[in-house]
Amino acid sequence: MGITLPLLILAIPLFMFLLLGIAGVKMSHKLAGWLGCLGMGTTLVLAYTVALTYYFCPEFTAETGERIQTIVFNQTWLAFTQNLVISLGFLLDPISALMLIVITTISFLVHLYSLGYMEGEKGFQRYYAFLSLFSFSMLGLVVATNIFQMYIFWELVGASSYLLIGFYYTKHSAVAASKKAFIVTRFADLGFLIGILVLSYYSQTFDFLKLTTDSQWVLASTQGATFMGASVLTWALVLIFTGGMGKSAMMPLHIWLPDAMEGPTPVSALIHAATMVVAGVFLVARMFPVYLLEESATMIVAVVGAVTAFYAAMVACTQIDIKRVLAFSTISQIAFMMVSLGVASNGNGDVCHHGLGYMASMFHMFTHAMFKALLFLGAGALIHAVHSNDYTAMGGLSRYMPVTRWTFLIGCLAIAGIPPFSGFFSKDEILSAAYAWSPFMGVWMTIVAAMTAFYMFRLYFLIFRWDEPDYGHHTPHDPPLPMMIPLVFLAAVSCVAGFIPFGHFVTWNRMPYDIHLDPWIACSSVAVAICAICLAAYMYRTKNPLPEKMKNAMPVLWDWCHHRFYWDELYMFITHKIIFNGVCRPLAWFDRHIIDGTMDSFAAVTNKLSRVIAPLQSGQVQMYVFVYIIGALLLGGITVLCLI
Amino acid sequence: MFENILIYFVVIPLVMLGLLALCRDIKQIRAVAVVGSLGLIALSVVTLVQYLGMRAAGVEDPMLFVDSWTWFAPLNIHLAVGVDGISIAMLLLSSIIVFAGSFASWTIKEPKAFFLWLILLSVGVFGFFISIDMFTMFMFYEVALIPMYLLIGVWGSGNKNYSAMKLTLMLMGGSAFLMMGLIGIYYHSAPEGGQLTWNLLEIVKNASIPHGWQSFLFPMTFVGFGVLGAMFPFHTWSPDGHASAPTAVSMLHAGVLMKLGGYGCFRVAIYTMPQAAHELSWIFLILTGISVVYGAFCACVKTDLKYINAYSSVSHCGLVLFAILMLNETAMTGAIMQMLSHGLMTALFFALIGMIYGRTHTREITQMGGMMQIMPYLSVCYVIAGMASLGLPGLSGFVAEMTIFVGSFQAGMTDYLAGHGSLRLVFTIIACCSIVITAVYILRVVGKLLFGPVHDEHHRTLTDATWWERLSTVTLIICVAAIGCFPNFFNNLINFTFKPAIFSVLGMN
Amino acid sequence: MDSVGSIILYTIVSLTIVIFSVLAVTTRKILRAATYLLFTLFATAVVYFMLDYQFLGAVQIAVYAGGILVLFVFAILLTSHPGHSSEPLTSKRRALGLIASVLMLGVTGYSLLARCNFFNAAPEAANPDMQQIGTAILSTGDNGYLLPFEAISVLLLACIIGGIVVARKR
Amino acid sequence: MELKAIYFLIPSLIMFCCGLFGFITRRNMIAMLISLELMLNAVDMNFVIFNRFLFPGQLEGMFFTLFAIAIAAAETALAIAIIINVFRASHNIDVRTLNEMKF
Repeated sequence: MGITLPLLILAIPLFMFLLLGIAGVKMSHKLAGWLGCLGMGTTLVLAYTVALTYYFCPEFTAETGERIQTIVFNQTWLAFTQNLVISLGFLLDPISALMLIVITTISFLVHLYSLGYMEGEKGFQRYYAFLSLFSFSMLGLVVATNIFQMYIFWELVGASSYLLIGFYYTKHSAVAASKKAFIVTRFADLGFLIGILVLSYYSQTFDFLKLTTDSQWVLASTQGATFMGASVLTWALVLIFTGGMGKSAMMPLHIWLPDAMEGPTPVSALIHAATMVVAGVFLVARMFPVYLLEESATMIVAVVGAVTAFYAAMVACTQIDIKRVLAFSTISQIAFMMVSLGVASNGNGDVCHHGLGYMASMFHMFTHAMFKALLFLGAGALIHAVHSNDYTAMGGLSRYMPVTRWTFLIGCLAIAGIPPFSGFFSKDEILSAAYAWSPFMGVWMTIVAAMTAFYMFRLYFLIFRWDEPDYGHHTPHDPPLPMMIPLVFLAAVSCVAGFIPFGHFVTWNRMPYDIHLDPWIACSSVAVAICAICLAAYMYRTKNPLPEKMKNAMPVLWDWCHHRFYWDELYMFITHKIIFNGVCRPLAWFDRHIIDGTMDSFAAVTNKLSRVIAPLQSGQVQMYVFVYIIGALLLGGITVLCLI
Repeated sequence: MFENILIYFVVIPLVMLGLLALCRDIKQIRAVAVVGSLGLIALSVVTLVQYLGMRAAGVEDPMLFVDSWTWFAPLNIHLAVGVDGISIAMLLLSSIIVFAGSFASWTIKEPKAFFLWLILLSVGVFGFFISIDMFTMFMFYEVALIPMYLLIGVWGSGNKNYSAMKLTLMLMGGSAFLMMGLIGIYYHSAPEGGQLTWNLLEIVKNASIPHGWQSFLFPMTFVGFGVLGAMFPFHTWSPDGHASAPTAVSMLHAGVLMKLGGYGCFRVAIYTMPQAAHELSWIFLILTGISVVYGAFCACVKTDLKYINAYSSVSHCGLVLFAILMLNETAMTGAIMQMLSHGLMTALFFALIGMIYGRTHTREITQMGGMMQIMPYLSVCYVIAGMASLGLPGLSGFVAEMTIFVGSFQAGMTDYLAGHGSLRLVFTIIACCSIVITAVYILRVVGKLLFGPVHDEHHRTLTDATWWERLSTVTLIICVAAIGCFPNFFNNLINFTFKPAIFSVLGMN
Repeated sequence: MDSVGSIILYTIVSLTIVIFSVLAVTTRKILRAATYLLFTLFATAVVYFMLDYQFLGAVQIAVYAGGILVLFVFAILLTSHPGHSSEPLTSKRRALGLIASVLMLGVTGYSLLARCNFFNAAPEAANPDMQQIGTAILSTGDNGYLLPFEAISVLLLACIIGGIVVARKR
Repeated sequence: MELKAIYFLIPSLIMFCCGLFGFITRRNMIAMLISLELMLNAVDMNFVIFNRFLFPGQLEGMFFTLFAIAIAAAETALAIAIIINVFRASHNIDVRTLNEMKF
């Protein structure tokens, strides 16, 4: 494959960013919007060409059927030492091709959708510029050939996410949310960075291909070094995973994602549901062969994922802001993917169940991107219609917005794991992998899946419930065409994506592999999901006192769930009370009063001393005479006494 | 004498001084300043090109364009010049900042005197970077420091007399240490009976400073330059000084003068006394490591824009000295990159703060807000500067910091695994933490100053940047982005001649 | 062995010097101080006569007692009211003065009395006559004082001019 | 009894000390000048005494005194001119208050 197409995939969004960022102010909204869509559309076509070529062209398949990892180009960007070199390149392999498709699809749809959603907003051009910047960064991230390139683009997506969350910069909440998102992920990136440093010290390379091909040598290179009881490699991998936890909003670094919903809804769909937040999963998947080396690292991935999944699902059951519910559902679903990666290994440097977890994770990443984007865009349409994020302001919308309603329903069914929608297939693979790893994990994840179905349908029924608030003369209606097309398209994808033979495209060792549905697991999960949906329907479809009763029965639990287990308050306490008031302020005081005070006191002492000495030079001759005489006499007296 | 290209770095500013003295109105003064600084940029680019050409041709000398003219024979003082990649990078940086600074002081009061002092200051700066004779180096160093007093004391704002005095006295205090160190080096610069010399290249070649003396002279010189490099606990001149200084002076001071400190620490202290550097670096590592996080923490609570930026400079310049002390090729390359990067972005910061202050007449972030709606251009520039400062890839801060961290970590791990203690490692990780704290204070300022609703309705009438302000900021932004996007060019430029020097340092390990 | 007369004279003279010196600096009336100074100067002149320097004694009386004292008196009359007493000394000032002068007296007196051998009588010597003095002043050879003489002349001239310039009314 | 050098030196010393005392303690400029004259006179006397007792054949001491008297006269004249001028300007010749020219 020539380098032109891959290069253009990266260059076009970058160019669009620069063009819209610099010249955008002079453009009309329409021109800027269509330019953005055109740029992204071109990228979409190119990315599909590249990805499909990769999947279907025999050139990229070895004799054994293994898909070949290809570095299309790799340009040295910064050479630290002979071995440690940051290159900017384009790595084409099953997961990067998959992500190319996901990113460009969702990004293009969001570009299109925003034409309607953001119409007339101040800073429309800026919005498109940032979208292009994000697309560029995200594409750069997934095609990274080395871990440092990934880190670079990792930071760039963080920054573009910051800019987009803070798009409504006149709102305090948006500014605070963007700041929070950036700082929390920055904190995680610190771990990522140190992890990279540790890993690269031993392996003496940043290169993914070197790291992941026959990665047993990486383990050997650490020479069994340990630190605080864990092997150095575990430390490195866990630290790198910390970066992933930050971006993918795993507990306890998840707090930024719900707040990030302050950004425009299409942005939430693109960044905070479909693409950027799965970067952590992608990172672990990319490093998967290395993670295989350390059982404890994968264990941590799995456990963090499992805990987060459950936690997020619980919280999602009690939120009233529809975007918040979707945000927590995103956290929960990403945690599914994490779990899936974590359970893909049995810890002997080998994978269990043919690496089912890896494939399932990637599969779920794909399907989740589609249906979650659909849900967010649907939510955007609802918000666009009623101008509120709060479900209490909604109701009876199925009458006014049929298209939105049906597409939203498809999304809900997909996420709930009802066949034949896409979520069923991918989630089922994950559950299989979990059961294979440990039955407890399987059951646990099944429960979470049931909760998913419950809260999604709670949301659905609350939004589209029968009683309707007073909309006045401004009745809601289905969104305009640019917003409609993405909804319908994504709904269609969510219906059929499950039938893609995913194992043929993406597996951990890039060997094609046939998916088998385990009937027992499939049946049980579907049954559980249907039960949960029925429960949700019973509780929320019509007016029912049960939710209130349950709330009153378990006030503490409800309160904790509703307040997201007070994580935000805890972080507030740590950052403001401890770090800001307990470290920064005393340090600043120390600097001004102790350090600077010392310096000033040198000056003050000198000054005082001079004021003491200066009056001796009084200008009074008599004083001079006195001092002179005394001095002379002392000298003379000494001379007389001693010498003569 | 005039066939050597380097001498023109001093000649051009001197000619500018002469022309400025003849100027009668503001237009002529501006013309002289702009043409002169453009000339300096052109000169540094020409030097760079010639240098690269000679390197490409395989010249292996540690310094090029070396020349020496006797100045005072009895003490063997020469005007000796010579440059390597580092000096050229610094010359480039200085000329760009002088250029941007000229535009930033477009409407200064009493322009003639102001520019006279400013250009005199740049004589010192350029002279310092081209010198390889310690005495002339020191002389130019002083020439660069003294105008500072007047520039702050006369054109400053706020508590300017105090600040000017404090800055000058503290830096002079540093100079006193430095002078002791330099004279000490001079008296041990030759083996028994040889001709004493101030020339750095010869001193390095002779390598004759006795070990005991090194452990005395190294701290002297390092602290002497370290004061200018804002090393903890000698950094307190920086917040006050910067807060009171006029825009262009802040730019030049933070952008270039503080680099004199880092450059001097490397060129004199470490270059000539590697053994002591290796043995005593731990003391200064602790101090500079503290600088890095301490400055960042302090910046988190300040509400005056210039104070925030000054503390951020303490943090970033601390990183420079920190990396130099790692005695690791990568880290030291990173240190020089950080000097370039910090010079440009902090100059940008100070330029923007000056422009905002010139409009709102306040630097308190609590009294401003929503600037993005009022002056979008300046605000966008501020965001870019902030992003550069917190290390966004594609801008200069990232490459510099990453180079430093990678290098330091390598050095630290090597030390740790060799059983030399974990000090370097621990402080590297502490220094890494600064990227988070930096993000905190930068975003805090950006959030409060630029975003949010407009705080003061009177500010709504303010205008956005004028053309000269745009020119000044755009120049700096382009440079910041250039380093951030094409770091390997600078990396190679610095690294190329760095290697022999570093090898000599590491060779004695 | 000196004559009894000269011893009596010496006693009177030295007592005059001591008493009037003390009085000159302790009296609070300035005009009296000038008068006491006059007596001291006269006594000094007598000492010069006793030591056979008649010319010097004459100069002392003419210039000091006659010239300078008159100047003093004029100045005093010009600048202070007659009968006006200066304010009494503060104890601090007196203490300073006493410390300095007593210390001076002690150190110098001790070294004179205990350490220096000045207890010989005056050797016989002729009184230098006027011719000798005049020749010495105006000669340039050994023991010639023409140069200082001229210098003093110039100095005096400068003083005259200076006095006029300083004191002249503007 | 013989009149020895010390007998003349002691009164001269006392005169000097008085002059010193007066110079330090008096505030009136003329009084200070008077004290100064006392000291000068004591010194003159010493020159003469030493000349007479130690080097009787020579005239150095005498000439020194002679010139010193001349200089003293000149100096007094000038000083008094200044004092009068100061008095004219400020109606005061107290040294404590005459510090306008100090700074």
